[in-house]
Amino acid sequence: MRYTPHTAADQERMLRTIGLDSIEALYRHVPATLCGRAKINLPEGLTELTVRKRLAALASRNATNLDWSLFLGGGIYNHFIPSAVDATISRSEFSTSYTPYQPEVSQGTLQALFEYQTLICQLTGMEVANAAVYDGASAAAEAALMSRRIQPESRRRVLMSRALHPQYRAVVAAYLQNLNDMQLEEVPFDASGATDVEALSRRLNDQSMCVLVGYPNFFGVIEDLAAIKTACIKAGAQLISVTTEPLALGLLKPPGEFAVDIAVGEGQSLGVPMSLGGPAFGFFACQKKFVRSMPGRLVGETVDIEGRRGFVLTLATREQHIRREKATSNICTSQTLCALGATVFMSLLGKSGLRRVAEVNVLRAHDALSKLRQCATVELAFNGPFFNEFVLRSADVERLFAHCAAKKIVPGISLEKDYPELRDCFLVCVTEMNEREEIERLVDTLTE
Amino acid sequence: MRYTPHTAADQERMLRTIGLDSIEALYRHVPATLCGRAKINLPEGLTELTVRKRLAALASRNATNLDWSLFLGGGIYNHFIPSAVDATISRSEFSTSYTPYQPEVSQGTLQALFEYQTLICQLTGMEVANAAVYDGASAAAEAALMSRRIQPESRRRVLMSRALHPQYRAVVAAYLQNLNDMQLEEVPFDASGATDVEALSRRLNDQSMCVLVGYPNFFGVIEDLAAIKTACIKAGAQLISVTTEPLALGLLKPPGEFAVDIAVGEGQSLGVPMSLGGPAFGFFACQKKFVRSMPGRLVGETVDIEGRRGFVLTLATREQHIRREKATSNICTSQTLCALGATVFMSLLGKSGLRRVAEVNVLRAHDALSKLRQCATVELAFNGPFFNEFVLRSADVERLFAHCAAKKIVPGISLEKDYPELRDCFLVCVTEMNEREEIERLVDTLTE
Amino acid sequence: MSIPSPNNQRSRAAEPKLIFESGSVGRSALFWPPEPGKVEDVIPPALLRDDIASFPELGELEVLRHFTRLSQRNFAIESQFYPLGSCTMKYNPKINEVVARFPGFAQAHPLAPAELLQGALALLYELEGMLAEISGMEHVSLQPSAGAQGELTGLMLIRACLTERGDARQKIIVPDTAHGTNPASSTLCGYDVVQISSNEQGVIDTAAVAKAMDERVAALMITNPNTLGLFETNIEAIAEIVHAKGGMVYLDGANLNALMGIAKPGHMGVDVLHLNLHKTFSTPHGGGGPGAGPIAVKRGLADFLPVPRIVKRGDQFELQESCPKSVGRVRSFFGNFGVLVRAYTYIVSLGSDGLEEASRMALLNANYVRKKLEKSYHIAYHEPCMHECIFTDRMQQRSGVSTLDIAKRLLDYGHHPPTIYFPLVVSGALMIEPTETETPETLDSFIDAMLAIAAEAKDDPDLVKNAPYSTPVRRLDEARAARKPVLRWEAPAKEGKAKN
Amino acid sequence: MSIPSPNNQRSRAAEPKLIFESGSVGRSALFWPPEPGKVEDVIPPALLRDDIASFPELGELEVLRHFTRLSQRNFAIESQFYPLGSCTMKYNPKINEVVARFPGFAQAHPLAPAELLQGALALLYELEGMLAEISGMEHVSLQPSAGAQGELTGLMLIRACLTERGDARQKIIVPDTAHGTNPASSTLCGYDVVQISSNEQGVIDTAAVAKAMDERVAALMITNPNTLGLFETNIEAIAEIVHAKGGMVYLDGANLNALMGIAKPGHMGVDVLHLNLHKTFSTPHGGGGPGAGPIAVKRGLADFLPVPRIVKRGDQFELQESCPKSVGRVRSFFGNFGVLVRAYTYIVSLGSDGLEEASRMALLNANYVRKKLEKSYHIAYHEPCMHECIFTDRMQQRSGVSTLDIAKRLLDYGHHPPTIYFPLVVSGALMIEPTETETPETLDSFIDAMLAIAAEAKDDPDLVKNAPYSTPVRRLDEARAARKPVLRWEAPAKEGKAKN
Ligand SMILES: Cc1ncc(COP(=O)(O)O)c(C=O)c1O
Ligand SMILES: Cc1ncc(COP(=O)(O)O)c(C=O)c1O
Repeated sequence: MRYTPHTAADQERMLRTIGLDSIEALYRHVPATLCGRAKINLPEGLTELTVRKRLAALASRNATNLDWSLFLGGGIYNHFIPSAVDATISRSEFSTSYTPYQPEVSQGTLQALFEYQTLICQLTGMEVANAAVYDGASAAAEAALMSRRIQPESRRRVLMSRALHPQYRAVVAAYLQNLNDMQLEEVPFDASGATDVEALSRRLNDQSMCVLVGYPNFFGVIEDLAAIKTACIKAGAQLISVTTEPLALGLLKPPGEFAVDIAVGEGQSLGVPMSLGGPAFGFFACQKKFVRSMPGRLVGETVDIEGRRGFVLTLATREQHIRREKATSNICTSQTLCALGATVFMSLLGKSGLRRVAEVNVLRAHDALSKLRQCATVELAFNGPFFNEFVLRSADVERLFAHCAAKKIVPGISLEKDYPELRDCFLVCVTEMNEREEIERLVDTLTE
Repeated sequence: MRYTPHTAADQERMLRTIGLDSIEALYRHVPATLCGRAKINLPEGLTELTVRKRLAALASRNATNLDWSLFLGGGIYNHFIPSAVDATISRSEFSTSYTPYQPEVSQGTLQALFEYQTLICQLTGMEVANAAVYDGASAAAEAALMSRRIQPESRRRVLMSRALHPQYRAVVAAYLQNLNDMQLEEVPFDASGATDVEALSRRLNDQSMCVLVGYPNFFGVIEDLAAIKTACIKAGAQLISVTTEPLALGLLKPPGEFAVDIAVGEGQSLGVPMSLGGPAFGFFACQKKFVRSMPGRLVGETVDIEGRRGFVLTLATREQHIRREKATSNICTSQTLCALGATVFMSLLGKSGLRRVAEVNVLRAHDALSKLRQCATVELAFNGPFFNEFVLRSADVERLFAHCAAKKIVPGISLEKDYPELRDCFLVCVTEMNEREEIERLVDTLTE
Repeated sequence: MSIPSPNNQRSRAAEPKLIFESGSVGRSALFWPPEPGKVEDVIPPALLRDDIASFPELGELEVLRHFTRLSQRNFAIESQFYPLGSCTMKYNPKINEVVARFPGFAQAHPLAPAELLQGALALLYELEGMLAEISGMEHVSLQPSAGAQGELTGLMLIRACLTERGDARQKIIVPDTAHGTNPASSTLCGYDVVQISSNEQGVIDTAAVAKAMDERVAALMITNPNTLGLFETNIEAIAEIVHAKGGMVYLDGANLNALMGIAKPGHMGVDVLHLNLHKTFSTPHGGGGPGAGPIAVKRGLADFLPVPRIVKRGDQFELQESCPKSVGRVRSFFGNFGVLVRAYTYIVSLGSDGLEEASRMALLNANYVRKKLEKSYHIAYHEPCMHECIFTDRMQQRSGVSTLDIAKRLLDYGHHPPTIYFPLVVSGALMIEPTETETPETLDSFIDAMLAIAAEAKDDPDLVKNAPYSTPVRRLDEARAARKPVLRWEAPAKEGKAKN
Repeated sequence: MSIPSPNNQRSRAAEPKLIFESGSVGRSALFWPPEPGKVEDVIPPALLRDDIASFPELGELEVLRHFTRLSQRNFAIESQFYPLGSCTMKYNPKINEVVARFPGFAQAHPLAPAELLQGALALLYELEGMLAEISGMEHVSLQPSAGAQGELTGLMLIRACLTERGDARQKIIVPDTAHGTNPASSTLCGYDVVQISSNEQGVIDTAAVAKAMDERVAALMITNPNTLGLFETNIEAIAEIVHAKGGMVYLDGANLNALMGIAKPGHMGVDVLHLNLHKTFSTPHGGGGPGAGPIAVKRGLADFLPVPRIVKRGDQFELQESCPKSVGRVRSFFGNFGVLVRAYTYIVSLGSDGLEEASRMALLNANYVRKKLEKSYHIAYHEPCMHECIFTDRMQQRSGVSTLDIAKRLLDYGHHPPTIYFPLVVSGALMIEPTETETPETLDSFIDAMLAIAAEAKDDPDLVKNAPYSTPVRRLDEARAARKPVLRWEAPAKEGKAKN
């Protein structure tokens, strides 16, 4: 393909205007040592038809829920997305515009982001939310860094629950390892699959900066945020809740009700395709008093010179393009279009719809569990309350997975890699997309 | 699903305003004999998710070029459609607007149709074109009816080439059978697969109203319009060219160059998905002097009260909503969105691109033929020049088709049903979408 | 600070060009390497054309930007309230668009062997059944491309059936309230039109029909609810009169959106009807199509339906081509299949309960608007309305403001106007069909606009008479367009592609 | 005829509401029958929340219409010329959008076994190779979500590598022309920023680097071409200086669109770089993302790349998780896969020849605009520019017209303004990057607008200072927004969902 419209005549005319006699002359000042060997060694261009076929062939080599039964969650969830979502975000006015630097011609994006910020506040029960960050994991890291900006220098110990998503823990560790003053500690989980609040309280002290826990956590278990917050308050540490499955907040008490300081998470469940885990977006909310320490973009309401309501990017003095090395974060391009999709998604489901879908998840997952508990081959690993994921233990996970694969079923995510102590366990996810027949098939396969 | 937004409270509020106490009261005046038994006996509504799965299951039971090699043409052609076409016609401003009765807020559709009319004129070499009709077949019938409005009452005999698409002939017959004064006659084809001009000349006389021939015709053969027009002129009959494969006009002399009176055809090849043969559109062009006898909508250029260029529906006095029983046609809703798609398609390919694709069709089809002629099992039925379709003869078409089917190949369209005299023949179509490997596979299969 | 002159303040953005006025010689958005071989070697050069003079030459972004900008000059359901009477501009669900694009549908070839089209044939077969059930008829043909072609097909069936009985007859009775396609289709089918008048209540009374009905009348075409939005309360008696004289009753079913679950045409004595799937069944209107106008008949007429018929043998679907009595074909292949897929999707989505709810809410919305406007606009008929209501400009005419002016001023308020000056029996008609998919809040904002315009018409009539002001173009000179029609772009000079 | 007052003539269409200001209690676009069972039976009721106060309650059409109307209040590439400097707002091909939506991509789960993801892994593996070839580097990680995260990741690699050598060092040298993310990323990576100035020619000279470079400097971050659109001609010598002192060279590759086929960063002595796929490789910017900021490194740094690495064993692709020296992860899963699919599609579509052509035409367009405007706007630097050119408002300031005013007035001419007031070293910068996908005709219409504005600035400065006039809203009060921030909608009264 070629997306350059220039004909030979166009090029001549333009060169004549410029006063040069060749395209090469345009980069005459680039050292010959570089120009000389700049040729790109890749195949020639293809027709759109060939490209389409080639990509279709690649796509066909990935298994999807269309031909497999996948009980996979672990931070990315297969949820129903109304067609109206993609119809909206495919509108080129949204998809092919830049970050709204010129508000007079970006009110579409700006108002949608203002609505997004409000929806996230409502969903999390928090006071303010930014216009999204990259993903849930980097949101967790940014939250820890934000706590660092708020807490005194005497507090630089970060406590992270081992029941928090392993990849999120890795990202927090990666972000913090660059800062010499930071220390990172892990808090174990107990037999219920929840963070061990006893152990947490013991580790908390006057050097503690913040505590990060999943809500629900990686095992699908609903953490006791009230107890955790109490422990944090005692020690003067901030509490950061991390939600990988925000649909749960359609039903569970929101982090805000437990007065967490910062509530972050992954937004994929809210109307964004799984797409191998990206792009989606990280949501980031906190208490109002911390707003100027927040990372990322914020959209605010204002008026134009004729008094009409309008929206603008605001509090930009926190950001890299103004504050440079003193910025609260380096983030620039974020995940706006995905956040827009979530805004449409939440608007479509609305108050009753979001709750309904959350309920279906809870009921199907628990129904599946009760059926699975009949199977001799597996048993429930944790007894904590859960949303749409739970951990099963089995004598021979590998054999069991192989047996399922033969039936085009992936029963869950093996925990061996991330939790050696749970070598014999796997994480099962059941959403509204898993039809009852599918669940029966899983049960039958496991009982065989 | 439910697309009615009314809550119970909404309904109450509205009923109160109206002054009624129930929805049923809104149709109290409908006879009880009708209301009583009006209940619809169909299943209850489904979720969007279930609907999607159910339709996906139906769709998967149709063979497409994705999994089969189909050498099918016969009026509907598998051509490459740039993604930009669907991206454009999916814009709700185009797809969810009505016929442009309010020009001030329909300039998008109106200007696009004005461009469409111009493109059809350029493609066919004619002076005027309307804003499209239903399809190629009804366009042919409308053309005959238009000739009836132009020709004196002494001329009511319509001559139709037997090499014209059988379904088109059926439609013309169906439209004309209602008019007592019309007579319909068929003109045979010769050994070249073209209309027998001799026979045509013999049948032409002072009662002849018009002659309809395919260009290219159903056998893919390029008719000698010059000779046919000469014969028509001698007898004072009008010539109507009917094109089922308009892509051919990217390369062949346009009907206008032969001074045909009316040039019609099927537009599907110009960027409209095959979609089991509809919706696409019929194009309809003629000489300027006949414009007031034309059927269908016409968009014209004008200015607004500030002198800005604008476009409106015009010459509406030909149409049913003004002239009622005296209208030139009964057509109202037409195929605008498909014509818009064709406008985008022609704009994208443009002068050189349209010719290029037409060339690829010609060259691949002829290359395929030369390879197929090596096969002992088949021979070429006609020797006339052709575009991208040709007719093959074979001792046992049924066996041959069955053999191909086993290899997921459909080698063409059997002519037995429509042409008993060609019982042993089938029509092969090769377009730019049929890769060379596909053609080899066909040849191999036929040689086995 | 000097006040900038309003004229300078106007948008300076260029007026849209025609596609032919943009581009550059040799440009194309198509990228396709040349094929080996020379066309001249396989096709006689004499048959080949020269390049198409001043055909477009643009790049992909250029083309997309052109049409994207054009689209922004349209009103449409998804951006505006669009209460066009008799057009049923309801929401066109997005899922329908997704489904119609499934490759198994969009890339199906109509001449593939039936064994390879079982999914499509099953869908068509089921849809025929659903439409029969909804309309209370017995057999359905999905072939007609739109309502008007459905009318023609239905009348052809009547003609064929009567012919078989020995006399095709000469006349069709058409009420004065009928849509223009009704008389036009009658003529096209070789019949003379006998127009009868609706009574003061806006409906047809039996007397009028009895008077017009005789043995030379093939059929009565009736629309129910009629184009005044009124239910033809005498329809059963009328049908008896027509049948008694050996005629048939054709129902124009374009207004079925008022009847689902409320009354079935099949029970009204109707012999043939057509349905507009692009109205009642939510398929997008596309700025003027494509639509679909299936016809439904009583058993006696089944043999005359167009070919091919889809028949089910066991669990296989086949095409029956040879039906000796059939009227033949009115178009190629299976009709507007892509539209039929959308209608099928809509029907299974809503189900019987959803369809019935749709009609009920359509009535509720229409009656709500009617009630709220009845003091400010003259109501044409006081009978209870069904899915649409009709006002006139009689009150506004006092200050010289016409229906056209009201319609144009509505554009400034951001609403699409109702259908105007139709039906013809109502002078200055404003025909409002809100449809069931609009919220009461939207109706209220439309109502507020109508009330504001009524006030403007009194206080500042010229303001209304010169509207619209805020549209991409203002009132257009339609007379000029018709006087010396410019129906296509012409290159200014020889091969003069405008190079800006 | 009385002239209607201009105020009445204005559009009367309602200003858009917030989604929370529409709707009706109990409304929802979701249709999903209740599931058997009670949540309270399986989850302790104490854990459950109440209904979300004033969460939206709307129907499907209502929601769609809301966002469709909002979209119509945006400028975007497909409707306007959008020459934002440093943003490479080129055409985003439609085929990329189609491909990224193939179920095999859009519905792939990242934690499915690798055997079930071979298509996705193959694509990622191939894309790594293509980006290495295009940039002249050796190994690539596709994980970073955007350019800034690429910077952080690259600096983390440098830190890890230096640490292994025994000393992570303390400082990063950053030119004054650098994008704000460069210093911000340095701080985030635990480094102090040493800013050096570009010279009168707008580039970094060796002296400046030599002066700032010492054993405490971990790396120099350099952008080439830099944000002035100028090629850093001394880059090879600069790299030598940095390397000599044991430092590394980080290249901000956001401007790669100027270099394809012209110069490879890998040959400039660069150790690490990031690329912005949402710039050079045509993925849509989405109003602020998603993007993708892959990093590319020389062999010596490969061991430090983020996990997982994709490795090919025979014809199978596997994930290598345990890389002891790796910096770990900067985000979850595989990065913005959907964006990577689009970039892959773009690269195979254009091929080497197409990519090289793209850069050449990007240079041509920028130099053309520069030439045409150089008499009417002050040029910041006279050196030949690459893919973008920079003007200032110096000439217009004479009549008190600023860069901001010029930008706002451009909106009335229907063009998106260039990037303004960046880079900071140029006062009143107007940074114009046309990109290669724009036609010369489009450039001409932009140029004409700029010239007209230059004239207006002289003749009627207030006209320009009060622009824009034709936009949905006019100049907005940004100070007020920052003074007392309103960052979310609040229900007026208790659970007061506005019912209009
Ligand atoms: C009452 C009535 N009958 C018939 C028609 C004609 O239907 P179509 O436009 O689909 O041909 C219409 C459409 O406007 C109509 O409103
Ligand atoms: C030169 C330069 N560097 C870095 C960045 C940051 O890239 P991103 O916005 O993808 O984080 C940008 C984007 O604006 C840029 O222009």
